[in-house]
Amino acid sequence: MLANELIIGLDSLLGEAARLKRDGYRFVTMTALRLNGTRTEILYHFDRELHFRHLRLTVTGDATVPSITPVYFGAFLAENEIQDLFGILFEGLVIDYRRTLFLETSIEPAPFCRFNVKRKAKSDSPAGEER
Amino acid sequence: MHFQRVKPVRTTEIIVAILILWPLAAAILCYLVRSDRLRNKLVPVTGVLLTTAALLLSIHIPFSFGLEPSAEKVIDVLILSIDILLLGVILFIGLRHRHRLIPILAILQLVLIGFNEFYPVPTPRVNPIVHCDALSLLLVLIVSIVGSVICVQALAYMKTHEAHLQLSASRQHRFFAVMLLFLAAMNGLVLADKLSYLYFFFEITTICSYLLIAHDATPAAITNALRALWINSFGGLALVAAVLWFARFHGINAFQQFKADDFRSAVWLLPLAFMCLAGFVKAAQFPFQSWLLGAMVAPTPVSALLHSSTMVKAGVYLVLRVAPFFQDTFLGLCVALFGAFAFLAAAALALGQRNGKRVLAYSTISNLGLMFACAGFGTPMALTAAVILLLFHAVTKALLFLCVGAIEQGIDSRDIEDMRGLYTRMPLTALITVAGVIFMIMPPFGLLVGKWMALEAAARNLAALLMLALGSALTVMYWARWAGTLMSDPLDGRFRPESQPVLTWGALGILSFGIVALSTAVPWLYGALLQAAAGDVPAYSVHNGAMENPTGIFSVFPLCLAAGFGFILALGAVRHARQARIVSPYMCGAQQPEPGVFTGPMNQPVKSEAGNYYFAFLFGEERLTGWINAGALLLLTLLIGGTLR
Amino acid sequence: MRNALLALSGLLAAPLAGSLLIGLDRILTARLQSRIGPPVLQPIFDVVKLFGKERVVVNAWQAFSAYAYLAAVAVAVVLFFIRSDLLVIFLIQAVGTVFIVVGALASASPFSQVGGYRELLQSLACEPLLVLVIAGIYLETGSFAITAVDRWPQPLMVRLPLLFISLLFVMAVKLRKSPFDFAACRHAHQELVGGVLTDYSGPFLALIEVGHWFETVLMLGICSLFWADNWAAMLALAGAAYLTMVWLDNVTARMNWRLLFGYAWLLGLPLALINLFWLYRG
Amino acid sequence: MRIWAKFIGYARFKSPWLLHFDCGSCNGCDIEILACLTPVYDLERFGIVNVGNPLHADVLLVSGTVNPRNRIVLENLFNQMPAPKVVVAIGACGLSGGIFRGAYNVVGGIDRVIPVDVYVPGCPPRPEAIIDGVRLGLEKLRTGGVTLDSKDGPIGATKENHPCSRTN
Amino acid sequence: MFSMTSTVLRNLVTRKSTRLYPQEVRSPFERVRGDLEREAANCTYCGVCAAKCPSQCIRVKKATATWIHDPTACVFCGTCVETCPEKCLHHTERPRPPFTAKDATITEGFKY
Amino acid sequence: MKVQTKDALRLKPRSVIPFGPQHPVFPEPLQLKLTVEEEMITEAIPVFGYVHRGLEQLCAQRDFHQMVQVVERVCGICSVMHAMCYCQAIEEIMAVEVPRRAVYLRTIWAELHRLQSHLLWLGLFADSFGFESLFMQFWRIREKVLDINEATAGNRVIVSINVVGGVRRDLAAENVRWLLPILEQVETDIRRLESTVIDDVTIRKRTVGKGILNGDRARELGAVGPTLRGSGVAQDTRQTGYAVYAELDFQPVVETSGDCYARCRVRFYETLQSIDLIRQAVAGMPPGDIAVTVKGRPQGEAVARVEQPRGELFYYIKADGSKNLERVRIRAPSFANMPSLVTMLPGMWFSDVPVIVLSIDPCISCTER
Repeated sequence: MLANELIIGLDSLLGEAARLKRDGYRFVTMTALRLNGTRTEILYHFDRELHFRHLRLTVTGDATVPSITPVYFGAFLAENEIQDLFGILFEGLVIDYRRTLFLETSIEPAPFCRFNVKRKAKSDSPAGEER
Repeated sequence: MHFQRVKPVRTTEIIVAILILWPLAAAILCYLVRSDRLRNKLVPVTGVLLTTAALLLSIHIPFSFGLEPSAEKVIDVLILSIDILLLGVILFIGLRHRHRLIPILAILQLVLIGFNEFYPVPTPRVNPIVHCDALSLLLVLIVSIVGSVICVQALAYMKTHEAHLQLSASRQHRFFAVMLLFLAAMNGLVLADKLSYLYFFFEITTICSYLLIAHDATPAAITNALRALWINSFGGLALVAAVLWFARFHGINAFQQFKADDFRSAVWLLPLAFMCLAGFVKAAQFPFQSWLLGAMVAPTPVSALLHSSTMVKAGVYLVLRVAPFFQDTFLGLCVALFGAFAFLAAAALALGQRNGKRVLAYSTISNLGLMFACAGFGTPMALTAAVILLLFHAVTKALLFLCVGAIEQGIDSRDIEDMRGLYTRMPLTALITVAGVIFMIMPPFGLLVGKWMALEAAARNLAALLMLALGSALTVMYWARWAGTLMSDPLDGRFRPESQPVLTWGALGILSFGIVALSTAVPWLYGALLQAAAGDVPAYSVHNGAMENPTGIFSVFPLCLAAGFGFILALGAVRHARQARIVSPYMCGAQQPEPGVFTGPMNQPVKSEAGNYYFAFLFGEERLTGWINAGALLLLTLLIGGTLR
Repeated sequence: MRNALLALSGLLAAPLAGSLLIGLDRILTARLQSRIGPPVLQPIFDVVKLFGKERVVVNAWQAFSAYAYLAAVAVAVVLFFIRSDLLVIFLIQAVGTVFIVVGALASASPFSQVGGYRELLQSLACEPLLVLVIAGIYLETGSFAITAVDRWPQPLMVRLPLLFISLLFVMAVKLRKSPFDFAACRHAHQELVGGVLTDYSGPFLALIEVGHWFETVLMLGICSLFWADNWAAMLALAGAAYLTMVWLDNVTARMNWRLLFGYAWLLGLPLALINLFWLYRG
Repeated sequence: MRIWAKFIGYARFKSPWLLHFDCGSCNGCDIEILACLTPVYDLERFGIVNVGNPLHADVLLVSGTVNPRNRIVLENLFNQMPAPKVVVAIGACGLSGGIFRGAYNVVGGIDRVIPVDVYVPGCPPRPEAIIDGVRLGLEKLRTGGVTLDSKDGPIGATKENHPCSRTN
Repeated sequence: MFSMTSTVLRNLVTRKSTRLYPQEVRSPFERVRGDLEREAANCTYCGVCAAKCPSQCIRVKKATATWIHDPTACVFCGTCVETCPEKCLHHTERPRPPFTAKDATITEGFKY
Repeated sequence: MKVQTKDALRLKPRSVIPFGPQHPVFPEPLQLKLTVEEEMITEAIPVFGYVHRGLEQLCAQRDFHQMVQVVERVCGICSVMHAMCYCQAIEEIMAVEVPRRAVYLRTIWAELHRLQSHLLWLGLFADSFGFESLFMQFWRIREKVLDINEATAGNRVIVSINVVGGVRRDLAAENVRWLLPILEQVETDIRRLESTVIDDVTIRKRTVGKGILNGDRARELGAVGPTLRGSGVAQDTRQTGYAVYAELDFQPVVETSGDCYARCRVRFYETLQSIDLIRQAVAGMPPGDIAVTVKGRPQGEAVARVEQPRGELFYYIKADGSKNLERVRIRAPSFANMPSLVTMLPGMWFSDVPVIVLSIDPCISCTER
């Protein structure tokens, strides 16, 4: 219940991001937080002329979230970080570290997980540097 | 060293006959009897015989002899008809391959020769027809010894080569026949005093090179062979023009009749310039370098024999032979500048090369350029430098070519990048190659003695000096880069012997040992042979193993001693270091147990690589060749036009 | 006999003088940075310590290169002390450079390798300059032998001032001083870590360090030839040249090799050529 | 020979070359280490140079909580250093993990990975303390009793060479 | 060009800024957070310091009247000093000196 | 990420260089896997995780007061800002009114930290292009700032001065009197180096035109702080007027060329700006309490941001009414500047890598936490 917040769904995420970019918003960062049960909230923070705008997305279980890196390249670190720490996978990451950005694969499960998600191997999708 | 003809003529005649006719006979035998066993014996026997003969020759110099007039006439006719036959063959080759230039050049030569025959001018009878002074002897020694070593090694090489090509029928008989024929022609070329004979042998080497380059009969081989043929035919044309000019306008048809005082006007200097031009073509100087580069498609012994250690030396020989006559003329200055320019330009091109054989080819051009520059300076010091370079370049380059041949057969590549860490795969060959590189660029080895003399001789010519200084620096760069590449890779310090044919080891051993021995013996060699080869005026005095004159001093013996001592010390250090703990090279702490691998993104192992620098943006062939050819053409125009003043 | 004595004294005095000089250099540098700095004998401590360290090698042939480098520069210095041929001295010190490069390339570490190439580029940039300097001395004195310089009645500086500036370029490179310390740097805070020296360790590094002392003395020796009237003038000139180097080290940023080529070939080379042109004309 | 050995020992004391590795620290310790090299503290007075290369270094200064990714780097660097060498752990994180003990990506303490000779407490330790720590390490280097030999292969945090079991 | 020259030359002639640390020790500033000390006499083993310590490097057992402080984990932040109800904790002016081995009683006391 | 420059020339074999994790130009472990062709970078892939400690998750183990000390140690160079930002967020959730004097004190320490951080950076930057004596000069000046820290807050680097609800120490009047002349000295010293940093030929050769990032691109990549301001975007979080910045007079320092030189200029002039701000804050500091006692437990969520020396620092905090916070999310400025770095490197020379990397003043411990 932050000021200037918009609740969005998985399908409207990319459109909303593109619109914000058109409006001249700068990507600040993303915050993931684990809610009760298997729900995870992802907050996207944007800024224009020092005023925030937030998008709030709630995902369930081990859903895959579309990556906003094609729109905001700068988001790649934040998305990779969430992949690492929350076990949520992003689809279409421009640079995908495949959950090795911060953590060794030996750390299992994802540290912010309150339940066990399987570390899904993203072996079928090519890694970032091949693209 | 002024012996008049007091020695029994007969011995020298026999030796000369052996030097020219024996390899000819062996070549014919080789071609006719297609037996491996015979060839495997014949070639070494020829080598031993040639070596012995050449060494025997050294106790008889200088000498010259002629023939009975009747015999000479017979030989004249014989040679003329073979000349025409050869030109006919060239014409035929040109027509068959629908080449535009070759027939024209052949016909032009035929026309010139025919014109001379139909409208003969009376010329004084030539006697002698063979003259052997120290310079000729030096060339004979190089051809006979280095050439033989290469031919013998080729026995081993060609076996692998043909196995590699998977030929249905062996073509080695032809190959060795031409190789031996070439040795005969080279010996003839440097011993002949009569200009028409010189031209005859010159043409044979042209044909030989065509045959050898085209040996593998691949499309690339044919193209490059044709290129060699037309460019060398151009040289032949220049030579025949010069020979006929001398004969018709000055009544001169042998080197012995040249007198230094005559060469002061255009009518004398122009044919001399043509002769130099022929030499430049044969030595693949810019802008004629493309045939030498193309010749690298041939089997490596061909490259070694024809295109770097011996055949191109024919061009240098020709220019050195006439060098005393253009001393202190504008022509001499032009030759010096032209040579220095080639030295610099070829070194620059070599820097931009990652094909090992092309590096060798450019290095050859570069060194020949340096010799021409020395010939152009014409001072006793410079001429001494030229002959020393001539000798050591031949031996060293033969060694390097054989090494590259062995490497190529070992790793199937000529790319320097692929030779990275060759030491781990072919340790001994790699070490010998590195040694070869060291012989090329480091004192106290002979080549550097030569370069030292050349630099000291060039110091009076600002433009040449600048080019030589820049060229030397570039030379060091491309050689050191290669040597370092060969040794690079993490090692566990173990030496794994590799297998090579005994002939290869023998050839490499003889050549390396030869360079070391000759380098140590430079002061002695200088007294015995090189000084005489460089002219009448001694440029250096030798005492305590040092070459000395008012300009400078090179203490060869002490430096060789120091080098030997340092070598043994350093080798001991290597043996000692092998006992030390081997650690990974510095990889910022990210190394993995496997050598040369570090942990990269996503915890994946990444092989660390290091590529050489080639500066294609600056030294690439595509970028430089045009400019260099233009510059060389300019200098050539200046050279020929300058004689007309 | 005299030569042998001179050679021996060169072999012993040069490293000593080189080490002291570098010790003084480090103190002076520290003072210029408002620090106290190490003791004068610090380079000697460093080398002795390195000799006492465990032998750790990356590639056994690096040991060969280290010894060869040391031998080459030592021989060059000996030749200098027995007043031999300048061009020979130049060629022999170039051997040292080549062995440094080969040793650097022999390691698989990319830092060492890149350092090796940069070292080559450095020598490519400054060796022609050195040749021209030596040629200038020859044109003035008529001989490449240093004995001729000793006998020459007037200081070379009078007629070769621009060549001396070119020589300073070469010195900055050979002494590995900023702005041209990109192949191997004594402070190591650079992208190449230790550059060509990255993978040498312990005793082998010590050898190279000793070699560097020799090289320093050699370069200053060549420098001193420009005022070879008497010992005091030679020492003063060499000292002034070295002070210039220390000063330059402390007031410039590190260049890269492109800029080195720019300076050496567009500034140093024309300067040398202009000076040589005088000599030809004069 | 004994004089030479003594001289070498003295030279070791007079010429320690540093390698500093940040093993996951917050920068505080690293900056204080760097500050030691700058004019106000001037470690070069003691002949100390920051060489930044394990193959040249005598003293390894480590700061930071170790994590699974950089512990391999730390082991690599330690193994690359030629003996004799001293390891100085700097700061609370390097000593035990400090305030970050309990975080999921903290191994905690340099001595769990490589043997440590000197511990410098503080968060971050001030430069004086770092100088004291290095000099204490050098004292150990001179009198022996440090990791003199690394020929026995890679050193991990095995029981035998764990400093807690080795000393006391 | 070389405008650094004036600075380096000034450095050469002015006093060096180096503090000759082991020989001369600068007098510390007031209220510097050096080593942590406890006056055992006043301590009531209430455990407030242990509870408040962000680094959790203090163990207090009232029963056995033990107070263990782990200097290897202490961040010298001063929270315990400020919160101690008896004011029996204080910072010295000097930092804790380096040591060569961890104290066994402390390592036993803190198993982490 | 693979930003290819031109077509690879046939004659350019590539080199693959592990630049880090332990590398003398990086005080902190970061790896760049560089692909280089004749010293020109064609690809740069950063590798993180060498400093990741996972301290956002420590909020489950430490209470929200103790977390101040934890977040201070996210980064040892800008610890004050981290604590300040954290406290601001908590104070917003708990609706705590912080005394004015405390806010002023926070500002003063924050600016002192910015000053020392920029001086530190200027030194490291000088070192990155091998200007050792300049490095020494800046660090020598920095020591004076650290002396102020030590005298006023009790520690040199991590001053541990913020608590939820205020600050822990007051700035005594005699300290203020003592502080201002030192700042005067610092300013003189910095100004003395101005001609070197700004005009020296060799420095300009190494920095002008290196790592160019234009304004639009910088905004698109989410760059913040001097990296953004060096590209001509006049955006400074202090303009939002947190703490007492609304009452202080300042304009963001902006350069337009977007290269390393511009970023260097921005930071250099920001040191002078910081000194000015400290003077203003000291002059305007009202008397009063320095902290209020915070009772109760936070519940709710808040975002806060402050301008760190490297740029905008962002905190998101969610509290569920227990002693421990539910989520602390820290987005340090270096995290936001990394994408810019990745795109700046290709096409540059290998020797420029340290210069370019340092030009964004990367703080890896901030980035990875």
